[in-house]
Amino acid sequence: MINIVRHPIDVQEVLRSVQVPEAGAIDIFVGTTRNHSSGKEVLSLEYEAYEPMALKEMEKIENKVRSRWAVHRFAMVHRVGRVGIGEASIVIAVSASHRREAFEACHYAIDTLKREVPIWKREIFADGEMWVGFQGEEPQE
Amino acid sequence: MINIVRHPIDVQEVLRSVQVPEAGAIDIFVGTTRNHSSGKEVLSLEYEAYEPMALKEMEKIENKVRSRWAVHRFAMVHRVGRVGIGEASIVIAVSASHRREAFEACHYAIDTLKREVPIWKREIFADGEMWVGFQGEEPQE
Amino acid sequence: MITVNVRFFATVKDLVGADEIELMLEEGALASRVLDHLAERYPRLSGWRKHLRLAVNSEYAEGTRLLQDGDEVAIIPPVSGG
Amino acid sequence: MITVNVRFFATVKDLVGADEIELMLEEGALASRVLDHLAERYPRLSGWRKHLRLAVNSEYAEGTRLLQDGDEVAIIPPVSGG
Repeated sequence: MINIVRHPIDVQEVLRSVQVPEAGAIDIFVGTTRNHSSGKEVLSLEYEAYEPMALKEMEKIENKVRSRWAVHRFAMVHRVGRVGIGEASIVIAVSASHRREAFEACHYAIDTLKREVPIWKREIFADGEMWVGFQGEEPQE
Repeated sequence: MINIVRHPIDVQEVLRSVQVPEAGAIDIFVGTTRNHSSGKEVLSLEYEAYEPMALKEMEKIENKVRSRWAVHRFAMVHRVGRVGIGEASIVIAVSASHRREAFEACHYAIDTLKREVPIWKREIFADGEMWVGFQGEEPQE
Repeated sequence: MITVNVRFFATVKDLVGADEIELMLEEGALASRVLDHLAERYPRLSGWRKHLRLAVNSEYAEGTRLLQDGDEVAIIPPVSGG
Repeated sequence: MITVNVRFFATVKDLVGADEIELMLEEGALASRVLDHLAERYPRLSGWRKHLRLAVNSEYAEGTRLLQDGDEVAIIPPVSGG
């Protein structure tokens, strides 16, 4: 299951989507929005995606995972739009016969998503808002 | 949350127990019962625990995790008694500010549980049943 | 001449003030020409240029990629999903 | 003499045919004495001995641990939880 959604992510549903009787190990990564950033209180967050490309890049991650590790099922769901503090913005689940594969594949998937998938986060503070991406600040001209 | 339970484990509840607004990353490991072992079909499984000691050993794992990684919350729930195929026998969840810590702590916790915590699995086949532990077979006398 | 559709996201969208624009380029133009054009129109973009990636028809592309009429070119600032 | 409560689990419980037994030992007995006794009563156990761990009062213990009256000694076969 590869998806970009505008509603809260149901972790139980993502888990169910990777459960198979042959799998003994499932690793699930849940990325949640934090209430602070660069020392300031974050009130809420908003995610924007270049959706058709983001979905393609997410599929590439699944393909890469499957070429490197013997995984049974793979799921990756990203939420976009406004996301409240403490809510899940990303859920990745991997089922495998052995736990090492599940852990490594899941870790690889979130690392690669954060580097390659065209999705952007905007943090909304009491005194303004900012797109995250240039290591948290705009580059100097 | 450290617990040994006789009913199905509610993953959503375990997840909620580690969610805090300061945590950006949660890793959850779900161990599920497999339908095959040593090339034979497994019909069901049963887990037995030496409960007071198992709970102590699980607490030691949490303490060790906290001494090694900056984790916010830690949860480890093991199910005992009969567990149907594909159901969760163990759920471990770790929340941290950074994902590497969540992954490493969760992986360490399941590895250590499998080595140290006095819980045993019995596999029930069509033609008999067997305690798992001596690398799947009884030692030679 | 060819026409390409250029799409903007996040910081770049805020700077340009639009989701997308149409751009006419000479036949044989490479993807990097799009950034040249934008840097002329929006001088602040030139300071960010080394941080920007390009995508053509929803796939990352090098600046040396030959553009075709009707291509969709996206300017991809550093991503921050997850 | 001291009395200790000995607990069995999994394979060992099946072999012994009981959850627990009481064992009387001489004053000053070490935990390994419990295994010596059991190996006499249940010869198959001696073949497994190097795979068995001991716990005293719910903590792993070495065979050299000095036992006290009333201690609970558990015989821990290789664990297989998770």
